Amino acid sequence: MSVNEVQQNKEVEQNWEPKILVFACTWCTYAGADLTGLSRLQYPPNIRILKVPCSGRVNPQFVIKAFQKGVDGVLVAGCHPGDCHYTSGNYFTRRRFLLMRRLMEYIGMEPQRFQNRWISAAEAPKFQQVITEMTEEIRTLGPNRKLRDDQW
Amino acid sequence: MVDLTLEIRKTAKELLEKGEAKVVLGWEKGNFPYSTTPVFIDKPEDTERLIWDEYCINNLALYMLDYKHLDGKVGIFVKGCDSRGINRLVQDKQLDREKVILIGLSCPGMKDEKKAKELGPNADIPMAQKCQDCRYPDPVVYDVFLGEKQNKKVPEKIDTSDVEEMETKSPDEKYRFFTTNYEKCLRCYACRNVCPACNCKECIFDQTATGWLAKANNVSNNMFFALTRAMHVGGRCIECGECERVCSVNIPIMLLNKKIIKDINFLFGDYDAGLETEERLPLGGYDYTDPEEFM
Amino acid sequence: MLVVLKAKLKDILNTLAEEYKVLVPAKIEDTSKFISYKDNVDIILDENVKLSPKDVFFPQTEKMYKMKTVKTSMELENITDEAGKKLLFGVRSCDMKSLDCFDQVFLTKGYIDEFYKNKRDSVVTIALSCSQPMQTCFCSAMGVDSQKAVGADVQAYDLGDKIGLEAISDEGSKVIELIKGQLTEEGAEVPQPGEFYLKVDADGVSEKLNGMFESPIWDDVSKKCLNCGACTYVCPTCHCFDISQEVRGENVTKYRCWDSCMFGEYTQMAGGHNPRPTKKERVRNRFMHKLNYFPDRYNMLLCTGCGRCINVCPVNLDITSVIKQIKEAE
Amino acid sequence: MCENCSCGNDHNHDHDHDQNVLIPQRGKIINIVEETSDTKTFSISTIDDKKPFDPQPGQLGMLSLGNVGEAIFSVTNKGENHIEMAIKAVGELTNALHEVEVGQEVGIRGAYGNGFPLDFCKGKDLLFIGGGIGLAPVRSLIMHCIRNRDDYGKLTVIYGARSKADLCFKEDLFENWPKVPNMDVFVTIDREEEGWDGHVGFVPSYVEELALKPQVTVVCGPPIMIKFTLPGLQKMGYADTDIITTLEMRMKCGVGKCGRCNIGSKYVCLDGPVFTLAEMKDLPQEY
Amino acid sequence: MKRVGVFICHCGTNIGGVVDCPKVAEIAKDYPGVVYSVDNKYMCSEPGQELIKKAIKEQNLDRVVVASCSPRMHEPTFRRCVENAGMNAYFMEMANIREHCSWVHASEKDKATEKACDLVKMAVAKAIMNKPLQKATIPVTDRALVIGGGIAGIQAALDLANAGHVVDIVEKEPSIGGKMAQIDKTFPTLDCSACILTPKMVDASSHPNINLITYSEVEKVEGFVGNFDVTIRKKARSVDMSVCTGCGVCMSKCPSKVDSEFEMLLSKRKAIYTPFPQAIPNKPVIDRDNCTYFKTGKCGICQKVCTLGAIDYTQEDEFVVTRYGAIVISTGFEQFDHSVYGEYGYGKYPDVITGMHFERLINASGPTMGKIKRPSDGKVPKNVVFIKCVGSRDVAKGKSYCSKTCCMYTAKHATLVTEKIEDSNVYIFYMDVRTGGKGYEEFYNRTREKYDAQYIRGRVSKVFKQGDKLIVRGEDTLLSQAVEIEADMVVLATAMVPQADASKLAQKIGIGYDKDHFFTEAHPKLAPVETHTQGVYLAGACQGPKDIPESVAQASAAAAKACGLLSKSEMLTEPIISVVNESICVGCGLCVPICPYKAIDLKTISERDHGKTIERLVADVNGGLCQGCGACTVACRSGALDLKHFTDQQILAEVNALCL
Repeated sequence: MSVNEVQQNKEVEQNWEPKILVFACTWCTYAGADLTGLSRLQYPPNIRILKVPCSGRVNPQFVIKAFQKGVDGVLVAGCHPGDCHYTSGNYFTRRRFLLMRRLMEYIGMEPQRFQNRWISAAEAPKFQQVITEMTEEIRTLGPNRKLRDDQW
Repeated sequence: MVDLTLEIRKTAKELLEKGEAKVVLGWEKGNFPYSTTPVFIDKPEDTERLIWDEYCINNLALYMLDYKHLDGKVGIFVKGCDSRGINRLVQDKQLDREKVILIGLSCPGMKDEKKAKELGPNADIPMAQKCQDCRYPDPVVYDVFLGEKQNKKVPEKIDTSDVEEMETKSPDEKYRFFTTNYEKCLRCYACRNVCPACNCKECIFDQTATGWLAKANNVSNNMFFALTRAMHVGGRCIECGECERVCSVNIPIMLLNKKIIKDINFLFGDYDAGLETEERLPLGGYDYTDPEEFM
Repeated sequence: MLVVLKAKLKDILNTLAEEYKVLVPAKIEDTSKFISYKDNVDIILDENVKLSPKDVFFPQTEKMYKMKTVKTSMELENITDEAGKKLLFGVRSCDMKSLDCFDQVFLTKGYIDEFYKNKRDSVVTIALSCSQPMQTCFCSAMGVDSQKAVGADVQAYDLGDKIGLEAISDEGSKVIELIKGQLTEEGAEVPQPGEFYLKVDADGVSEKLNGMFESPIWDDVSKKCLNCGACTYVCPTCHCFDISQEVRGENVTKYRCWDSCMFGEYTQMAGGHNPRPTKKERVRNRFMHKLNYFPDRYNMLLCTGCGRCINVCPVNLDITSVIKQIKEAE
Repeated sequence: MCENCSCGNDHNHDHDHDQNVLIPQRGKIINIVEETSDTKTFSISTIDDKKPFDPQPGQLGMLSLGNVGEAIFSVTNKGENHIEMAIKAVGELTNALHEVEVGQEVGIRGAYGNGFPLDFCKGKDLLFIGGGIGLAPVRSLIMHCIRNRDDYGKLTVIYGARSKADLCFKEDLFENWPKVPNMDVFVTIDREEEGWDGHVGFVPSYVEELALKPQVTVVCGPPIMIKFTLPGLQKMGYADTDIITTLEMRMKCGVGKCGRCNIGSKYVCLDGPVFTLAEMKDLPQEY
Repeated sequence: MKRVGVFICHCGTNIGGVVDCPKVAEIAKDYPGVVYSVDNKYMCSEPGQELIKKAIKEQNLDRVVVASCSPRMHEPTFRRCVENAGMNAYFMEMANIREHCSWVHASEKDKATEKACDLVKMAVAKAIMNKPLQKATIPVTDRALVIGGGIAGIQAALDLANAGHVVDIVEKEPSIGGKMAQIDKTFPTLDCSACILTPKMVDASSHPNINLITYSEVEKVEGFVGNFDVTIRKKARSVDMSVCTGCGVCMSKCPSKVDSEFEMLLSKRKAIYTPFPQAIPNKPVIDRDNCTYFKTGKCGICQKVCTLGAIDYTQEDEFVVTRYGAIVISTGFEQFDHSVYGEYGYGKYPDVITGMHFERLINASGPTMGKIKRPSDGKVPKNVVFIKCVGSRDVAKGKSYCSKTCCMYTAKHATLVTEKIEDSNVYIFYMDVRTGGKGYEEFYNRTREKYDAQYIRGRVSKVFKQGDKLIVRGEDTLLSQAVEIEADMVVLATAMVPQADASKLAQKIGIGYDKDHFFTEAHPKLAPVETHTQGVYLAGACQGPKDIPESVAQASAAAAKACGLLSKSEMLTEPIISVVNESICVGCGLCVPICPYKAIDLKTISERDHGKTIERLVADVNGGLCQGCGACTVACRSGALDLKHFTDQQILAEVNALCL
C-alpha cells in the first residue's frame, strides 16, 4: 500500500473531496477567476482562493505549511511573464518554484499535487480548465498524507 | 603535514606578535588521535597548540560571525571549503573582507572521524564523504598561502549521481526514504549552526511565535525544517558538507542540498557558490529566458 | 548464574514479548536506539546505542492534555498513556544511572511529574554489563559501575557468546520466572570491565566549581561551541523541556518537548531580557549544572560518562577536557 | 520540611499528589481592572466559583489561554473565591490576555514558589518599595498584612512609576491603604506632570530622602530600580537578611522540572521567587 | 479576543440563488472571534451598508467580514462603509462568494454553500490578524524634470510650464533639439522639420518656467514620488555661459577641425562648437578630446579671441542636486548599429549610407547645401537603392520589432530623390509596407504612382562594387526571380533603438526596461505613459519606436499626468508596503536587488549589544517607493521583511482556517 493509501479507506467512505488551495495574484489570476465567474464558466467547487498581491509574495514555505495542515493540492498562479503588475515579481516566482517543485517531487510528493500556472485576467477558460483538471488529477490520487501533520 | 604544522605555528605567531591579528583561528588536537577541535589563539605562546593533520575537518568560516564586532583583525586558516565559507559570509555582508587575514592551506582531503571511531585509529581510515565530493581543495581566496597548491584535477561539475539515483525512484519510495531519515531528526540544529550559509541573526525556526515551525518533533515538522532549510541555502550552499558531517543521527542532508545545486545548474546555468562575492545569487535574480514550465 | 546463548536471545525476547512490550537496542537507519522488539530487528549487543533510552520515559514530544476552546469556554481533557508494561532490555549502567538522575528531578522536591512517573512505573529494566568500553566512555570516572547497574530489575552480564542473568528486584524475579525454562545454570563469574581509553579524574570537581562561576575558563571553553542542541539531546541525563501547544481551530493539544539550555531562546523572557544571552553563559550553565548545581541539589553528578556528547559534538567540545581544565584552573 | 507529604520539600504546600501538577484547573476570569494602559488586573476563580488555590503572599500561579499559551505570574491578592494577577502586556500571551473579556475561561494552576517569609516578618515594621508593575508581588504581602493587621508593626509603602498614567493599583494607593491604621503610603513619579502635585523623582532617591527605618524591607521593581535602591538601603543600615526581593526568570513548568529558571542550583519557581539579599549574594549573578 | 461581525450578501439571487446564505451566516457564528453574523439581500445597498454600520456600533465590532462579490468590485465601498462607522478601513475583509463561488458552482448548491463557509472562515481568520493601517500623506515638490531635450521633451516641458509648473530639461548634448533637428523634411506633409521645431526650441528657452540644463546628464536619482532628489552632472563646458553671447568668433578662429556628429560625419566642425547654427542655447562648448589646448597645453586661441573672457579651461564637472515632484523621461532613440550587416557594405563603401545621412545630404543647410551628392566623389547619383528593415524585424541579426517610421521616411526620401534629381531611378527593397497613420497610405501611393519609385519585395543578399557602381543583388520574391541593380548610392533604413545607456538610466531611476532596453510602461493599454515608479512618466521613442506626432502626443499625455501629480501639494500613499523588523534583519541585502522599485536600501544602525555599542546594517524600506508586491519578503530567510496586510501570519492564518 502506498503512503497515501494507508489511511485512505476511512476517508473515502466519508465522501472525501479534494481540498485545493490556490494562491492567486490580485492582478491576473484573481481577476481571471473573477472573469470565470462573470462568464459563468463552471468548475469543481474544490478550490479555495487565497489572494496575494503578487505571485512573488508566495513563500514556498506557505506551500509546505498548507500540506502540513492538510490540503490535498496547492496551485500557485500569477501573471504571465512580462505581464507582472510589479514588473518582475513573477520572474522570481518562476525561479523559486522551478526549484521548489523539483524539490517537492524529489522528496516524493506527486507533481500533480503542487502545480504552477500563469493565468491572466483574460483567461477565464484557462482558469476553468486548470482547476477542473487539477481537481480531477487529485481526486484520482486520493487524499494527501504526505507531509501532513496529523498526529494531534 | 608536520612541516606545515610548524609553518602554521610560525605564521600565527608572527601575526599575533606583530599585532596584525588579534586572534588566530585554527585547529588543535582533540582527545583522540582522530579528533581535532577548533582553537582560538590570542597569545603568541599558545600558537604551539595549532596543528595541521588529516583530521582538521571543521570549517572554521562560520566562527567569523562571532568576531563581527571585534576591533582588529582575525587570522584564520582556510582550506578550500573554509575559503568558500568566507566568501559566503562576505557576500552575505556578514564579514568585512578587510577584517580577516586568510591563511590558505591546500587540503589533501580529511579522514572520516566517525569511521575512525568505529574502526579504531590504526585502521585504514577512508576519506570523509565531504572531502570525497570536494572540488576545491585549494582555497579560492587567501592573503597568505602556506605549503604547495595541489592544483588537483577535480571534476568540473558536482557529482550528483546519488541525487539522480534517488530521482529515479517512485514517489512513495522517495517519500519513505526521506521520512524515515527525518523521523530520526532530533532538531538539535547542529546542521544549521555549523553552516556558513545559515548566518541569520534570528533563524525562523527559533521564532516560535510566528507559527512557521512548532517545537513539537514529528516527521511533518522535521520535513518542514529540512525543506525550508534546503530552500534557504539554495544557491548559497558552498558544498562544504559540514551539515551532513555533524548530524548526530546521520541524515544524508547533502542529498537535499545537492538536489538544489543540480537543479540550479540545470535551470539557470552552472553556479558554484562561494567562489566570488559580487555575482548575483541564483535566487536573487532572474532571467527572461528561464525555463518556462508554468504554462 | 543463569545463562543463555546470545544466539538464543531472540527466543527469550519472544517469550517476554508475550507479557511485555519489549524494547531492545537496535540499529536503525544509520543510527541506533531502543525500539520495539520484532523478530527482524537488528539488535546490537557489542556497544551502547547512539541515542539514549531516555525517550522511553521522557519522549521528545509528549502530549499532556487536550483542550477544546469554543468562544470563551475551555474544556480540558486528559490523555491516558497506552496501557501495559514495557520491558527495556539491554540498558547499560550509564543509562540506568541516568534514570536515577531523572527520578531525582521528576519525583522529588515536592512535586511529582505524573507523566514521567506513569511511564517509569510501567517499565521493567534488564541492564546489561559492558565487556569493552567504547572509546568515548568514561562512566567509571563518574562513579558508575559498568558491570552492575543501579536500579535495574534484572542485571545481565556479557559473557562472550552468552549472557548471564540475575534478578535484582521482585519485578526482576518475575521476569526470570517467565523465561526460566530457556535458561541454564552455570558457574559464571561477574566479568571484569575492560580498560577505558579516556582517563578522567573527576574527584573534587564539584567542589572546585563552587568558586568558578566567574572563571575565565568559560570564555575559553565556550568559544568553539556552536550552541546546537546535539549534546543535550543525546545526553541521557538532560531533562529540560518546553511546554507548547498545537492549535487546530477549537482543538488544542498541550505538549511538552525536549528543550536545550544551549538555545538562546531557552531563557529569553517575554519582555526581551535574557539572563544567559551568549554562548558563554549557556555553556557555563550546562557544565555547572552537570558538575556543580545538580550535585549541590541532588547529591549526584548529572553526567554518567556515557560519552555520547563527545561522540556527537560537531566541534569536539569534550566534557572530559572541560573537567580537566576545571581541575587545572587556578 | 513539608508536613503534607514526604516529598522532601523544605516548605509546606497544599497540592494533591493524585492530581497531575502540570495540568491546570479550568478557571474563568471574573473581573478585569485596567490599571494602566498596558497593565490589567485579572480576578480568576475556578469554573465552579471557587478559589483555584490558596496562595501564600509572594507565590506564583500559572495562567493559560487555551489557544495561545501558558505563563507564570505572581499572585497579587486573593479573595474568598478568587485570586488576582496583575499582568502587563509584553508578549504573545499577555497581549492576548489583554483582549479577553470577563467570562473568558482560562487554565490556572499553582500555587508555586516559596512566598514571603511571613513568620520572619511577623511583628515587625515593614517597608515596601515598589516600582511600576513591580508592586504586583509586594501587593499580595501588603494585603496579607492588612488582613492580619494586628500581626504586623507599622506598614510603609514607597511606590513610584514613570508617570501618573503608569501607576498601578491607584485605588489602593490613594483610597484604601491610606485609611489603614498605622500605614503610610508615599507615591512618586519620575517626571513633573500636569495635574500631579505629589512627589517627583526616582524611587531610589525618594527612599533615601525619606530615610525611614522600619525593620524589614521588601523591594520589587525593574532591575535598574533595585540596583540603585539597594546601596541606599544598605547605607541606611539594613542587614542583607532584612532586605527581601523577588526574582524573575522564564518558566515553563513552575515546579522545578523543566530546568530553565535556575540561578545556580536554585530554581526560581521552587526556591524563589522570594529571596533575601543575603540569599541572592550566594547566587551567581545570572538573572 | 477580537469581535468579528460577518455579513453575508445574497446579491439578489446572484449569490442567494445558489449559496444558502442564511445557513452560511448561521455557521459563521461559531467561527472563532465571530460575535455577530447576518445575511442580507444586498450588502452594498444603502440599507445593507447601514446594517453594517449599525452592527459595528451596537455589537462593538472591531473587525468586519463581508462575503459578497469580488473585492475588486466593492472593496472600496465597504472600506468606506466601515470607516464611516469609525473603524479602520483595513479591519474589513471580503470573502468572494459570487465570482468565485455561486456563479461557478451553480448546479452544486450544497458544495457551493460549503465553499462559501470556508471562504468566510478564511476571511475571518485573516481579519482577526489585520492591523490598522493608515494612508500617509507625503509632500509633493512642484517642480518637474524632463530628461532629454528632443521634440518629446520640449513638448512635455512646454505643456508643464504652461500649466504653471517649473520644469528643468536635462539634455546631454550642447543643444536641445534632438533627432528632429537633424531631419530635413517631415512626412507626410513634407514641411521643413527645422521650421516647425526651432520655434518650439525658442519657446522652451524663453519660457519663464523652463530651465535648460544642456550638456548635462542624470547621475543619481533618490527619493520617491513627489520627492525625487536628482543629482545632475553638468559637464564642463569650458565656456562661461553667463558671459558668452554666442558671437561665434571663437569657433571661426579655432584651428582644430573635427567630424561633425550632427552632420553625420559628412562635414567638419571645430573643437569649440555648437552642434548646428540654430542651437539652443547658442553658446559653444569645447570638445576637450579634440581641443589642441587640452591635448597639448598649447594653442589657447579661443581664449585670446574672446573679448568677454568667457573661455574657462579650468571648469570642472559640476554636480547639482535638485528635488523634483515628477520626472518625464524622453531620451529618444539612436540608430541601430547596422555594421552587423556586412553584406550591405556599410563602412566599406562610402556611398552606402543611412537614412539619417540622407537627411543631412538633402538639407539645405547640410554639408552639400541640399544637393544630393555621393559622399565618395560628389557625383549626383542617378540610381538610388533604398533597403528597408535594416535591423528591424530580424530576429537573427537585429531587433524583433518593427521600427514603425522607416516605411514612411523611405517613401519620403524616394520622393525627394525624384524631385531633386532629374531622370533618377529609385528602387526600394522591402519586406512589407506599413503605412498606418493619417495621410500615410496616400503619401506612399503617391510615391509609387506619381514618383514612380520601384518597390521590390525581397531582401538584399549583397551589395558590392563594380567600377564606380554599387551592384545591389537581391531577390524579388513576388516574381521569384533574382534582381541586380546598378546603383550610384544605397540608403539603409536602419532600425530605431533606445539610447545605448538607456538601461543604466532605467536602473538609476528604478524603472523597468524590456529586452531591447526600451523603457517599460506601467500597462501597455491603460497606462502607456506611466511607469511602475510612481511619478515617473515616459514620452517619445525611449518607450518604443515612434514618429514625431506620436512622440508629441505622448509627451503631452505625460505632461498631463505629471500636471495631475504636481497640482496637489501633498498626496496619499497606499499603506500596504513592506516593513523591516530591524531586530531580526541581518543586513544580508538579498532583498535589495529583488525590489523592482529600488525601494530597499541598507542602512547602518547602532545599538547596544552586551554592553557595547555596535553598528550594523539593516534593510530599510522606502515607503514612498514600495508598491507592496511582497517579492522581497520571500527572499528574506529570517522573515525580517513582511508585507503589511499580507503578513506571513495573516496568510498562515488563512491557510490554517481552510484546513480545520
